[in-house]
Amino acid sequence: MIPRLPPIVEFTALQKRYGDGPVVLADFNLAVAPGEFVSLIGPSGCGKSTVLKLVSGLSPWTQGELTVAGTKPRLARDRQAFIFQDATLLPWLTAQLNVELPLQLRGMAPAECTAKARQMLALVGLEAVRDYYPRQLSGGMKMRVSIARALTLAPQLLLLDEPFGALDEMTRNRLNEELLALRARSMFTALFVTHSVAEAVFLSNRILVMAAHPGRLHAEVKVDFPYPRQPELRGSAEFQAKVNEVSRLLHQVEEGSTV
Amino acid sequence: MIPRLPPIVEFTALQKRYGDGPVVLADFNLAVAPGEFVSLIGPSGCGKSTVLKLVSGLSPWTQGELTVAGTKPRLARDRQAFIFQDATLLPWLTAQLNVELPLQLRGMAPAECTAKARQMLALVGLEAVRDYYPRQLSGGMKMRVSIARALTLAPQLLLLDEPFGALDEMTRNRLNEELLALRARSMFTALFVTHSVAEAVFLSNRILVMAAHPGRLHAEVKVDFPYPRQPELRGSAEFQAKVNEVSRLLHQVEEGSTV
Amino acid sequence: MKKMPRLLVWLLPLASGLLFVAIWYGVRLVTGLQSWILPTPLEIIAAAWRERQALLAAVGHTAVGAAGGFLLAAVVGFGTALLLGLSRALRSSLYPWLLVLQMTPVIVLTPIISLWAGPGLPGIITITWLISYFPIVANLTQGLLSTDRNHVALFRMYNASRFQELRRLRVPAAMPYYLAGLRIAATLAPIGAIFGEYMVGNSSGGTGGLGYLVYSYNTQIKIPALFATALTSCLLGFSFVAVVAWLNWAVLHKWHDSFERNDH
Amino acid sequence: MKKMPRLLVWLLPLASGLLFVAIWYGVRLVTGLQSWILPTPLEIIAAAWRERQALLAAVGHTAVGAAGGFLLAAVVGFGTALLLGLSRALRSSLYPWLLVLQMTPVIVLTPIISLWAGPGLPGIITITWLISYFPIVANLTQGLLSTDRNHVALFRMYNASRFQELRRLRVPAAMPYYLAGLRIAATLAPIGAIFGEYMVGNSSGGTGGLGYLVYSYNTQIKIPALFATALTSCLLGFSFVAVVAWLNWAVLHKWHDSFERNDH
Amino acid sequence: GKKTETAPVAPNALVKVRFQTDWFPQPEHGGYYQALAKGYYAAEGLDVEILPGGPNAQVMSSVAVGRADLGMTNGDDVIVAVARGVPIKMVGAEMQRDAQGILFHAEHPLRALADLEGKTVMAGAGSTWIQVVHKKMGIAFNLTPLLGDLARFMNDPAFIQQCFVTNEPFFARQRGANVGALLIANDTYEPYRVMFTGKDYLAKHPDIVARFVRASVRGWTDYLTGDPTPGNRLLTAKRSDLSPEFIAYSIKAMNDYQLVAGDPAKGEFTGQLTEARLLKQIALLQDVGVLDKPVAVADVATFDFIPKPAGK
Ligand SMILES: Nc1ncnc2c1ncn2[C@@H]1O[C@H](COP(=O)(O)OP(=O)(O)OP(=O)(O)O)[C@@H](O)[C@H]1O
Ligand SMILES: Nc1ncnc2c1ncn2[C@@H]1O[C@H](COP(=O)(O)OP(=O)(O)OP(=O)(O)O)[C@@H](O)[C@H]1O
Ligand SMILES: [Mg+2]
Ligand SMILES: [Mg+2]
Repeated sequence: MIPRLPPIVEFTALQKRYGDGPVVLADFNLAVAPGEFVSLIGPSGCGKSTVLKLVSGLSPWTQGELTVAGTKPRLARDRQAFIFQDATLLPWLTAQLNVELPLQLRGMAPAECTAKARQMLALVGLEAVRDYYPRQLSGGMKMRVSIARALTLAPQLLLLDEPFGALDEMTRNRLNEELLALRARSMFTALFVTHSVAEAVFLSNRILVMAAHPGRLHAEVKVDFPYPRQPELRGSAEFQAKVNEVSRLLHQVEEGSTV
Repeated sequence: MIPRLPPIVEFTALQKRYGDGPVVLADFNLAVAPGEFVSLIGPSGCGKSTVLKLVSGLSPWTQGELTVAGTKPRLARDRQAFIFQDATLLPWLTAQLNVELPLQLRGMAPAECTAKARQMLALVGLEAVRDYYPRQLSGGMKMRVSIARALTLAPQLLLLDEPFGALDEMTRNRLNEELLALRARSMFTALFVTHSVAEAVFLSNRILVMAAHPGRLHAEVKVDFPYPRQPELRGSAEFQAKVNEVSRLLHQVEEGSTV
Repeated sequence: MKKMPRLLVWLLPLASGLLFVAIWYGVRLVTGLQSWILPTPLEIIAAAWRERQALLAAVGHTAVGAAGGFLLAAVVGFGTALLLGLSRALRSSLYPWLLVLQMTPVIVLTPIISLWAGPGLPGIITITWLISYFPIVANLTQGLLSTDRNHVALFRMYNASRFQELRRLRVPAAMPYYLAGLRIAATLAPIGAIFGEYMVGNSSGGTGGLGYLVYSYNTQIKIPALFATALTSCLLGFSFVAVVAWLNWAVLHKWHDSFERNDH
Repeated sequence: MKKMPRLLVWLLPLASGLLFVAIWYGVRLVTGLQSWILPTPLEIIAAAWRERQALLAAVGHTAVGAAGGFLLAAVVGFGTALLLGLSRALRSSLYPWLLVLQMTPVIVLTPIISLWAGPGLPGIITITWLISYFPIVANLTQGLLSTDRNHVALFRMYNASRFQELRRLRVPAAMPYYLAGLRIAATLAPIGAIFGEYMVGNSSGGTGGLGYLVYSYNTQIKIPALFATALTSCLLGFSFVAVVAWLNWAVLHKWHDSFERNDH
Repeated sequence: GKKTETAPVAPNALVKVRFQTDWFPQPEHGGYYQALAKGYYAAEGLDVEILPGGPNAQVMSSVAVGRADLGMTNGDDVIVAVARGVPIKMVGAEMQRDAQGILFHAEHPLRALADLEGKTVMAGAGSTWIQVVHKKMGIAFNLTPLLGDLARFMNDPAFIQQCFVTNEPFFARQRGANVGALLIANDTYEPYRVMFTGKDYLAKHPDIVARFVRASVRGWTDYLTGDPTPGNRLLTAKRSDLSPEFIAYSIKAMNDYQLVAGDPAKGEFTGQLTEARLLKQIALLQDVGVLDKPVAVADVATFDFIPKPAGK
């Protein structure tokens, strides 16, 4: 299914510490091929966000190697988009202008920015509050603006840090499906952090279960359901089996750790 | 199960608008009896956080009536604790001191504050990072500090706004159980916002399904499983049936609305 | 905080003002000070009325110097802080010299100023600028450096240039700091101009501004008129402060937490 | 921003200083200015050496006045801003009168100051205080009002008293503003003291401080010595700024985003 | 223009001369305004513009860098400035004695400078007279900085401050204080007030300087002995706060203290500068340490333009 191309993200024996704190990631090895949809799942504080921050070049590592698109993470940023764990909206811009921001920064023509941003806001169901400032939005709405903002960029590599955690199930499912539809069109690679096993199974072709203290890979689960995946997949027995498999791995991990 | 006492929270035909914006809550009626565990569930932006803000007296309403413990919401604050949708930690205090804060504000002796805060941090699994500043914590860790902080207060009325949304399933389940255990000891009333139907069913004795545009009550589901509830409940068929019932109601609501 | 009726916003300073005036009279009574040290408010107002023509002419003159210096400080201060915010290397190269400029007593520079800028208005504007410049730079720079690091990370992710980061992120985020700096500068500008008139002013053109009147009333021991001049200078300052307050409202009220609404 | 080697932090201002000195000499050459308008750095240093005894004695004198006024401003400014932050009613009653105090030219108040505080050190400290007070109040007040409204909501929920909210929330959150205000005040204190010596100083202790020297070198047209005095005053100012910078680091580096680390 | 050789000339051909005064327009500048008002400058072919000064007028540097052609100030200051390398030269006296004095309340009379011993005086730090009184006359007193204000003086009967004898006593008396004023100039220390110009200008335009000095002296004589109204009209046009009473007082004081014309008994006359007095002056300045290197009289002044005494 995945063409044999050089990996777009490659961790080799990477170790990460913040300052002189404890080891956060130990001997981390991971190769993500272009077009893969990889989910990270694991206990709180095990280093999932850290993995994304490393890939985006926002944080340096201590030992080992990491390349993104064959180069340093920092140099590959123009191919990436990052949906942070917090919405990180600029408080002085309306929802619409927050979504336009990355387009404007890329120098896109104003009319085009506006049109594109409107379209993305519609996709996340926020057309009606286009002119609201962030402080007028609910928690889930803020997160959706943030999602819209990242998706405008049509990136090659999308980093998503629990983007749907603050959303109700229905919206979440709908956005899951939208995400796969977008991916079908532009074939981006995704690194996806989530706490929902079902979501991970529905979206990914590979799930990495992480353990904590120090953060490390515990297990890897391949999910071979063909794309495009239909909502009905969620009801199938194979799907449930996969979910159970991942949940079991997760329980292993968490039972092994005290925190 | 619930003794026939005057309601601790009572909404009567309440309407809420922010400034001169659209109606956010319309004709909202709700009576919560002391000791109840009521969950609010509904689409993003339907007004769940607003309901909690009204109960806590942080936001005024436009029409109708609302009493908390028989008085104005603002005057009943010393019986309440609020876990906000964002962690809202003070960045200049360590995790430990953030948890101590409400105790110190109540004038508790320093040694007692320290001990109590340590105990609550242990409960949420964060003993090891007691001396970290918020910027050194992961998203889920921050939220857990915030939970610990609210629980130190042993409130009569606990308002929880998606407290477990950023946590992995295992931690989440464990904290669900801790919450029920605490409640068994001190019999607080809880108003709980969540996006997880299973969580709502496991915790509550009543689930309110809300609809949006304007925010309103769509349906109410009683959950009659006896307390204390054991983790095994989650595997039972009755449990699954309840979850399905609530999910169906939720789908009704969301299909009815465009956003 | 509770919302206050609009009326109270006006009544309270008046009430406290009355209290203040009462204390003032009290002090006069108790200490037996003469009006040539501390005139009473009534004497001051009477003097202001008597000297209204001189005061009006002078305040016009001083207003030009103060406004010129203030605008210059607002613009140049903004530019300087941008430079300082742009890179740490620039910051550590320039900041110490800015401090030197700020900390050099103006009197030492007066000959150079009156030589290069010329005496009269250009010199006055230069001195006003010198005096009100640094608070703006210091505040805006602190603001530019206080940007939320999550927002900075966001801009890094967009590969935004230093300049874009500055223009679209750091500057808007630092606006509360800039405006606090402007507020300080607004109160400094009129005294700066008066000081400037003292240093490099002359009375050419027939009027010499409030600085000249300060001198003139002082030597003539017209102390109530001197206080009336100070009052006029305060009124001038208030008009500057009012402009900044309006700016502050215009820029921040939509999004900044210093404009709390009751309605969360 | 990238981390800069420690060495560069020192080298860069030196390098820019050299550039600055070069420009200085260039200006001298091009404009043909004489040393009685703009002495060269060498002439200034020579004068500083020649007058070292007078300068040393004077700087000690001025340092006392400046430090006294600065500390007073830091403390009283803090207290005032707390009052202003405590309630909107207090704010609208007091702020206008604070502005009046700030905007009244010091020269008008000099007779009262020298009468009530006494001439010499007390008067000098009062004037220094007057000059460096307002930037602290204005900044800290803005800071107290800029508190994150979610944090305020949290404190409301705890039924925290106004005072607790101030002490445990608003004040710590406003520290970056307060420190920016202190930084401005630190640069104002030495010039404030010099100005104060100008206004109400006396030479009764044998030395009159840098303000006295400024006056005296100025009338004697000892321009290089005048610049040397300015240099001394800058050095004094730098020691104040250094203290504030240290405070800033001590208070903020653990948690505030102005102390970015590379490591997110 | 080299058209300056012939005089008088048509008004449009007048030579432009900028004259920098040391203060806001005041009766102590009356002679120049009188010369302007009565056309004495025009008669010499000059179109004079009198530039007002102020508390920080920078008179000498203005003239030295050519922003003004001539200026007036205290004679001491010119000597000191020349010693520091400022390229200027005195070209004539405006006053034979500087008007600086000491103001005191009549209850605390001050008969002589010696009475200052042990007192606190509000005076300009660094002023030459203070050095002289300290170092030459051995009189010790404390200083407090001089500001323009008289408020503290009015409030404290023991207060002593520096003044211009032509100036502050009037205002103090007007406010009802019984004051006296002691002229500082004495046999040991008697500085001129002078007209001066830049060395370059002097070399290029000696004729203009000569005409300027001549007309100014004429103006001064007329101002103090004739009808000062024309000059005063110009003064009050520039400064509305000058009252007729004040102007009259100043003129009277200049006459009473013989400031401008000097003491005829000593052979002094308006505009006169003598080599002997300047020599003595330089020696004194050096003596009290104000001058750090010696200067020759020829460096500080030229006597070529001193007009003949009136009536001789
Ligand atoms: N301060 C405010 N000013 C104006 N409108 C607001 C404000 N806060 C919330 N709203 C609006 O009120 C509505 C309800 O918001 P609320 O935060 O209660 O939603 P919610 O149900 O908690 O949603 P979520 O699940 O996304 O957190 C939204 O449409 C939002 O735009
Ligand atoms: N800036 C920082 N400085 C120091 N330690 C940090 C910093 N950021 C994260 N850490 C530590 O690194 C560890 C991993 O954090 P990370 O944010 O990657 O966790 P996570 O897997 O994303 O958790 P969550 O699911 O709770 O978001 C945590 O123990 C945290 O305390
Ligand atoms: Mg995370
Ligand atoms: Mg919400």
